[in-house]
Amino acid sequence: MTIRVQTEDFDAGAEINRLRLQRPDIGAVAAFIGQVRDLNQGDAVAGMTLEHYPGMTEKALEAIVQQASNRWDIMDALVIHRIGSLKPSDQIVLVAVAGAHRGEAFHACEFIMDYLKTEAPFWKKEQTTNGERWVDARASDDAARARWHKA
Amino acid sequence: MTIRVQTEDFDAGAEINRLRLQRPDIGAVAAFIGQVRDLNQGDAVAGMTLEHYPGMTEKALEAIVQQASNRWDIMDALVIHRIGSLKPSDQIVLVAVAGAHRGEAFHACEFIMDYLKTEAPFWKKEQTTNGERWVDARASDDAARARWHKA
Amino acid sequence: MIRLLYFARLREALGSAGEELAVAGGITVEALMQQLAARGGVWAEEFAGDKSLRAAVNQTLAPVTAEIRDGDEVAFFPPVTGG
Amino acid sequence: MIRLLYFARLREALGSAGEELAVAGGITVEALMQQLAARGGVWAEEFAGDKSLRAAVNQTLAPVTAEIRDGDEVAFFPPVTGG
Repeated sequence: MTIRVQTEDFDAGAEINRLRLQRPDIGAVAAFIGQVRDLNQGDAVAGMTLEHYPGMTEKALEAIVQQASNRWDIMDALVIHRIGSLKPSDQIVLVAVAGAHRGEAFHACEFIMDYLKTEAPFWKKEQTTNGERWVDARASDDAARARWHKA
Repeated sequence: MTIRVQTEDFDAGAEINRLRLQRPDIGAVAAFIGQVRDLNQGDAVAGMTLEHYPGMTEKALEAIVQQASNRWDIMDALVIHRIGSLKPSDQIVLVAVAGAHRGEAFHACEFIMDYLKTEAPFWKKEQTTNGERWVDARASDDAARARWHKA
Repeated sequence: MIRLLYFARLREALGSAGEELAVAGGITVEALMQQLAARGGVWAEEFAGDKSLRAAVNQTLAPVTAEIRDGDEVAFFPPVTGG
Repeated sequence: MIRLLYFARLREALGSAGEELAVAGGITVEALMQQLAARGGVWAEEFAGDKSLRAAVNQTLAPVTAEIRDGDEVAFFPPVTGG
């Protein structure tokens, strides 16, 4: 398991390659990249600042990946999340999961993202044409997370 | 939409970057990479040959991506599938889907993979320690595809 | 005349990648399979046996009830295993 | 003494990133919030209002019923918005 919280950008392709080439019995890698949109809730976004809770962030991400590992038969997982100042099209987060087959990798990857969105202590502050504002949590993110309780 | 069937390897990171940087309103990219496992059904796999049906392959992949586009609100999608001789850890397929939010991108990506596995005319022949053999279709792939009828 | 194509395990079993064939107008995929099976030997094994063959007409998956017209491209192959 | 931390919108509203505070042994998160709200002004607005604040005790999300012990690190923050 690899968890990194960093200011610098990351090379998603290199990270995915490192993950998938670790073991020759890996057959599937599911990955997700989140990036800054230039538009949110109808307003143009010029950039954003990502604040986090140092120490808790890493613990929360490790716990989330551990839960995914307990639930699905996966071989390794990677989470990289950026903090600090970001502009539109900048990468925010990479989650990648390797497994023998695709179903487990897909589900674990989506599970990690849904939990990261609702449990990992990051907060976005957007710079819009109407000034700065803290991004509100989305009800759809809570709903996405709640799905995993039923399964 | 980009569909490519090719003998050469691909740079998944570069392809994903090209996809995600096309539009500044893209917020999410879900991606899948399938690679050759060194083990299948208990036998060591030294390599495989991927045969396809030229012409139909491209048509089938386009139809699958079109179905995904009709069903989910996605911004673009990419499918690259290799043919010819491959060794363990070689990349076989890349599917990447870009959208505003992660749910749609994840679902469309998994849908495309499930349909590709059951409808795109590719066939794998493995070289194992017990000689060459055609890979059998997996019942779990039909089941994975059937899920999408219920939703 | 139609253009027939065989792929993967089927191609190897038949020892043929395809052929041109004259068929009756409006013949179904199923009737064509019976006609091919009537050749006997591996043809009977492959086209009359329980081999779960798939068919495509003009490069689109087709049910056995699909009708074939002059000039069509008809392909037979085992279940696909890409990805 | 416990270590208190405030993040994001809450940090800005309070004009404070955190503080050291002496609290009664065995106090719950909820009681601590009432104690902070009793300071009045923005503290009352943030800790007594319907702000859907989240709490973490020793860097783990905690319910308002969680008990706090001397030496704990207690953080309050709005719903998270990373990813």
